[in-house]
Amino acid sequence: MSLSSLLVPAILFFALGMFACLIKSDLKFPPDMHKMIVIYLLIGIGLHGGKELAAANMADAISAVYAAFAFGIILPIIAYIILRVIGRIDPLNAAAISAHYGSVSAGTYMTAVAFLAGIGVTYEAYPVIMLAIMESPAIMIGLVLAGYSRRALGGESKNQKGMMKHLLLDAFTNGSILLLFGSMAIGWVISEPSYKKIEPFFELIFMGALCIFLCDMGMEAGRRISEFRSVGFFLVGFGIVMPLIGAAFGLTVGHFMLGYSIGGITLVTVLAASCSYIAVPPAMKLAVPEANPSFYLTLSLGVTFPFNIVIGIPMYYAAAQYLHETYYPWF
Amino acid sequence: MSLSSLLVPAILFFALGMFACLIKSDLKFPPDMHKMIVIYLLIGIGLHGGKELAAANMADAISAVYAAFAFGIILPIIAYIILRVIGRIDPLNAAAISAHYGSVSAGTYMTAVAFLAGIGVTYEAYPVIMLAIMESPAIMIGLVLAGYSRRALGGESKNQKGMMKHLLLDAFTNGSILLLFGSMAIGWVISEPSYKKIEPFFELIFMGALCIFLCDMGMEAGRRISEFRSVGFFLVGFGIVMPLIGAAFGLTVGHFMLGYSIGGITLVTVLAASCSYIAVPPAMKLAVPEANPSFYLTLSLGVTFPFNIVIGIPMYYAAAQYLHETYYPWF
Amino acid sequence: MSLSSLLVPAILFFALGMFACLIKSDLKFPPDMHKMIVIYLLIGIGLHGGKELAAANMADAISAVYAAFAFGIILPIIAYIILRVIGRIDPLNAAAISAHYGSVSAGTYMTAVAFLAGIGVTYEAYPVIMLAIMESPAIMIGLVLAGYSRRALGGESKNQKGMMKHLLLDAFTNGSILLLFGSMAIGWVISEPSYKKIEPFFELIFMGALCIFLCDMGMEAGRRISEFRSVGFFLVGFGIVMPLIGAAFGLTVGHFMLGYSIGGITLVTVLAASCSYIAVPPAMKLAVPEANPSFYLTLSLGVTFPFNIVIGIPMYYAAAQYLHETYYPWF
Amino acid sequence: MPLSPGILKRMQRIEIVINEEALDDLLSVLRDANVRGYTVVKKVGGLGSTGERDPNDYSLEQPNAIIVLICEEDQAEKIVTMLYPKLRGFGGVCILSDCQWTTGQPI
Amino acid sequence: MPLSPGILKRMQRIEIVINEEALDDLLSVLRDANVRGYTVVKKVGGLGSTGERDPNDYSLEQPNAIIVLICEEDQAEKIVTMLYPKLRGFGGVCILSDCQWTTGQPI
Amino acid sequence: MPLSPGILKRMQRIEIVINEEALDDLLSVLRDANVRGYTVVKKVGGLGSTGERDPNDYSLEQPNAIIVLICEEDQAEKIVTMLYPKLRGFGGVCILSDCQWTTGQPI
Ligand SMILES: Nc1ncnc2c1ncn2[C@@H]1O[C@H](COP(=O)(O)O)[C@@H](O)[C@H]1O
Ligand SMILES: Nc1ncnc2c1ncn2[C@@H]1O[C@H](COP(=O)(O)O)[C@@H](O)[C@H]1O
Ligand SMILES: Nc1ncnc2c1ncn2[C@@H]1O[C@H](COP(=O)(O)O)[C@@H](O)[C@H]1O
Ligand code: NA
Ligand code: NA
Ligand code: NA
Repeated sequence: MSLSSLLVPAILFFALGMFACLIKSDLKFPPDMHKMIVIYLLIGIGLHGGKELAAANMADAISAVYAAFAFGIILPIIAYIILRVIGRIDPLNAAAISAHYGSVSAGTYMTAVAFLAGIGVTYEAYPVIMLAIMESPAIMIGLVLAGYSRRALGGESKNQKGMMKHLLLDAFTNGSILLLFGSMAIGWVISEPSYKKIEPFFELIFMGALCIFLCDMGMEAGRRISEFRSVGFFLVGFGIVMPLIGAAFGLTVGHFMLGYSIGGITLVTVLAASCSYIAVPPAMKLAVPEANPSFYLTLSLGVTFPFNIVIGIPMYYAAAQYLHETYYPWF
Repeated sequence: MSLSSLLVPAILFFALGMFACLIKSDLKFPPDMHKMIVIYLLIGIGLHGGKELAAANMADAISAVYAAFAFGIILPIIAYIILRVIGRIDPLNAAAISAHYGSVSAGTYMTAVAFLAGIGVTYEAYPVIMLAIMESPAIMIGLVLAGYSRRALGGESKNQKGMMKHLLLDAFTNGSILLLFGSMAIGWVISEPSYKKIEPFFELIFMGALCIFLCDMGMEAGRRISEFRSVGFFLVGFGIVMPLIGAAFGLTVGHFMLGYSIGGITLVTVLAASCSYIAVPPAMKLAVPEANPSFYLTLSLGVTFPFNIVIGIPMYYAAAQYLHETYYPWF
Repeated sequence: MSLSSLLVPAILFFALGMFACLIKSDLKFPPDMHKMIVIYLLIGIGLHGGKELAAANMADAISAVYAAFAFGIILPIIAYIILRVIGRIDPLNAAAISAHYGSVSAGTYMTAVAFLAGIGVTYEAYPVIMLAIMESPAIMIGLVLAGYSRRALGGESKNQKGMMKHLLLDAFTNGSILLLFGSMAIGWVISEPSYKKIEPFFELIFMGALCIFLCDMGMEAGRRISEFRSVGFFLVGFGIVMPLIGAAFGLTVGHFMLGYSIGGITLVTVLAASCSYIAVPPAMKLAVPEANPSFYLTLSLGVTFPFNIVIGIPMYYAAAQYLHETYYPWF
Repeated sequence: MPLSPGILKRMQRIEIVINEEALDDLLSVLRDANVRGYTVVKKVGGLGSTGERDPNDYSLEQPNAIIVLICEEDQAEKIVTMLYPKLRGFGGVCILSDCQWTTGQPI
Repeated sequence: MPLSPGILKRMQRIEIVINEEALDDLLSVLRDANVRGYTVVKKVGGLGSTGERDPNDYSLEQPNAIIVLICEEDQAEKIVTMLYPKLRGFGGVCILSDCQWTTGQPI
Repeated sequence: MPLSPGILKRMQRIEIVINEEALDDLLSVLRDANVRGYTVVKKVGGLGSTGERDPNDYSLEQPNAIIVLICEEDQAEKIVTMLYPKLRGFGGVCILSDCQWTTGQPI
């Protein structure tokens, strides 16, 4: 992997956005543009995934689903313990932050796909299901941790069950998740010639649209990163270490347990290492209103996201390559 | 025609939008996105039509214009009679609703085009002129019916002539119609190599953009459909029967009088069966302020549009196929 | 050059927009759509330019930079003298207007590119650097002229130096310029296969998107042109003569000094003849608040821009063709 | 003011700021109170007891809506009495002030 | 209030809600009345005698605009007198209320 | 008004219109004044001493923001005193008016 693999347009546009923010440029994309590109990208990724899944092996797909649930449950618990024990963060903020790390970032995932495409590496279809699934369990675990914290703090336990049901419903009716699942289903059922008709819009121009999205995200990350002082050094460090821990899990599961190719391992690692900024923040704002949103948003958008985009993805890819060439999978 | 012809991506995305609305998802597309896609689609359809027309037969084009006027005049009158005589709807609401059914829905037309493209059926260039023309006569007839009703109700007849002139002008300067006509003219005059330069934007990615448009329309239809109670069962029934009556006219004219291919008959039928939600509602709001907009909007967007998209188009296609294989055209 | 070269879709869409405004159509594009397309077009133009530059000759690039600075300095001074001596325009308005004519219009440049592409003429990569560079010197000269005028008027000279620094910074951090430079840099460094991945989005559909942009600009120009009365006949005449003077410079420099091909000369001429409506107006509003924005905006958007689009570009091309076939370059 | 009392009429101005999600509920309360006119501004930001709200936030898109309502004094009283118990659920702000309506035809 | 009268000055606040299409006409009336400052919010929804207006409605996109204007009492009177006859044509709402302007320099 | 004083409480309404660019500065002044609630409308147009502002102008995109703030009288005084010296830099408008807050819990 040479330096040129970093010169992926998507990543460069992310850097351009951060640079614009750094030099206090008045560059600003219309907020609706962001929403529109997100809608487009989610549909594109869903359609593509659905089409691949139609040709895939069900048993393997189910293993991927298991892995997604495992990540969504184990990672937030590890995060919570680190935040509580090492960082001495108060329980409710710890719970809210943890939930984000059990979930995933579609933007990071797409950048990884662009990265792999840029260096011509193929990958399995299953990680995209994991992407769609991983939001929900993390939200649930976040709620369980918050409930546990509240009881530990001696507060009233609130209507935990009602909230759980409410959030489960929310996680399912969440626009982004619905769009992802819905277009996955559509990609699954439509015929090849039908897909060909919409492919130019959803695939051919996808990578270019991703560049604009990442330029925008770069500006957002730059804005958030400037608030890192209010977050404190421990949390910033956590925002870098936690994805590495997630990545270790991702590499292990992707290679040894799922037995994917280098590209597939990289994507699974990215899923485990990334941290949500779409579905989880509003859920946590609702479920744990006591937590400070600027903590989890700064961590997610200002620290972990840029870390993964600029350093993480190539690193995870190198690690996946190493593993794949050195060890056999367990199964 | 197998079930798979229903699995056209555009229709599936419409269903996804309705589903999102049904399960009360928070999925929401930015309002400006809707406007932008409409602009894009109208230009695309106009350019394509214009280019085809440049190569078409003038005499045939003029027959299509006649047919468009005939639909725009006859269908609202039939609708008015049904609404008044069978439904006992008050005259002004009847007039406003009728005008919508003499007009057309560009969204339905484009879905029909996507449907035909999906199953590989070709069609004539003339229906697109009909699409552009059919808004205006329907608006005029709506106004005439409203004037007639007002006189029948013994009210003052208002400045009918001034209003007519005003609406005629409005119908011509209406942004959507202007865009359609303007890009049709541009498609007509530009050279083949010039067209090739803009074709990737306006044709290649058209079908994908249409999917996003229809997903949005599905949400809108879902929102409107939930108001059907306030509209009453008679009107909901009317919203399903009236397109069938229009379709009968469309099939007859398309096959026997215009002598089109199966694809062309389908499009003419769709034009006759569909009902405006772009140019007519604001015109009626202005011309017949006494009428209740939620009646004609619920009917147009919540009943007739989804009916045509999901059930109508394949049905009209099947009927066109049957006609074409069974009878000779009259001319 | 036949009439058909005028039937370039981009120019026809500009005319359609002006027509819509003329007949007072209610056609209106969402303001955010304008911003989004500008972002897209600037990135597209930058990427393309950067890629070409990567393969270009450094010495030639530097000549282009010199030429850009020369235009940015000489043209505003000429404009200022004409405005003051012939038009007897007050000094501060003269300074503000002049600055616009030293700068460039990316919209005009892109239309010229579309024009050349439409008639199959190739061009050098250097003019795009000139495009990116020419905003800044013009702003500085505008400020110098305003300072000179203020002293001549006997007013206090303000904090000229501080303002200069501020504007220099602004010109560099200006969103549009940053986007252009940034994507030029990205286009420069990325590899050919990387570029291929984003080419469909940024090149393939570019010309179509430009049509929508120009339709919108046509409406804006139409709106502005209707204010020409408030601007007076002298200024309207200036808005047509000044681009011709700029064009004379552009032709001379492009052919005799830079020795470009016909396409390249045309682009250099368009740069010299065009007048900014993106970076200069806000800079002048800030630096010369005493000047009346409706003067420079009407001139820029309502007179010079449409003149260049509809009449200028083909004329400059014809002149470039004539020069190229008649004279040898000096160097 | 020397303006004729036929032109100006004393009315109440009610201004409410709430979460945009609660807007439909609020409007139906207003409709129940027989309100025949109001004005709504959406996509509004703010700070309140539930923290900051920014309609353009990437992740926590949370807009407020402003509702302005001009009505006669007794109707204002009725509306406030109806809204009062629900306002805690809605959150936000509801204020009343005096104003003068200029067209002779109050709604 | 104990704030020095040099800081606060009694003024009138005029608030108008009209159809966005009529905005240009209204502003030209205001310009004729020599108004030197106002604030405009566009894309506003509402309910009034002509029914509901929603700036984001798919088919009946009909926005209102809010105009807020701070001026001295006698100018307010002048403006209201000028607007009064036109308001029926414009529809909508126009209210006046008292306020205190904080910078010493009224427009 | 016959509404019980438990429901209504006299407060001050502060309304500020400034250049959107100055908004962050203004909000930090407000935060320094310990304000715990405000409402912000962005993308607002207007006319003032610095000319016309249109948030959708193609070339001179210059939006204003409206800030509305309900607070108790003494806090209003404090805010105005703090803002007064900065307002000249910000430009725009700042007005105070009386209002009545309907939920028993002022911020
Ligand atoms: N004192 C206040 N002045 C003005 N607006 C307020 C005030 N308090 C709350 N708001 C608005 O009401 C919204 C909801 O308030 P809350 O329910 O208290 O979070 C806030 O986001 C503000 O827009
Ligand atoms: N009583 C009212 N209070 C507040 N706004 C109103 C009121 N009446 C009308 N409006 C506003 O004025 C607009 C036009 O009113 P109208 O011309 O009566 O339909 C409405 O859409 C509302 O936004
Ligand atoms: N008298 C006024 N009434 C209402 N709004 C005003 C007034 N004067 C100024 N404004 C608003 O304040 C903004 C900035 O004013 P200025 O700094 O004077 O240019 C203007 O664009 C208007 O939106
Ligand atoms: Na994760
Ligand atoms: Na019809
Ligand atoms: Na120039």
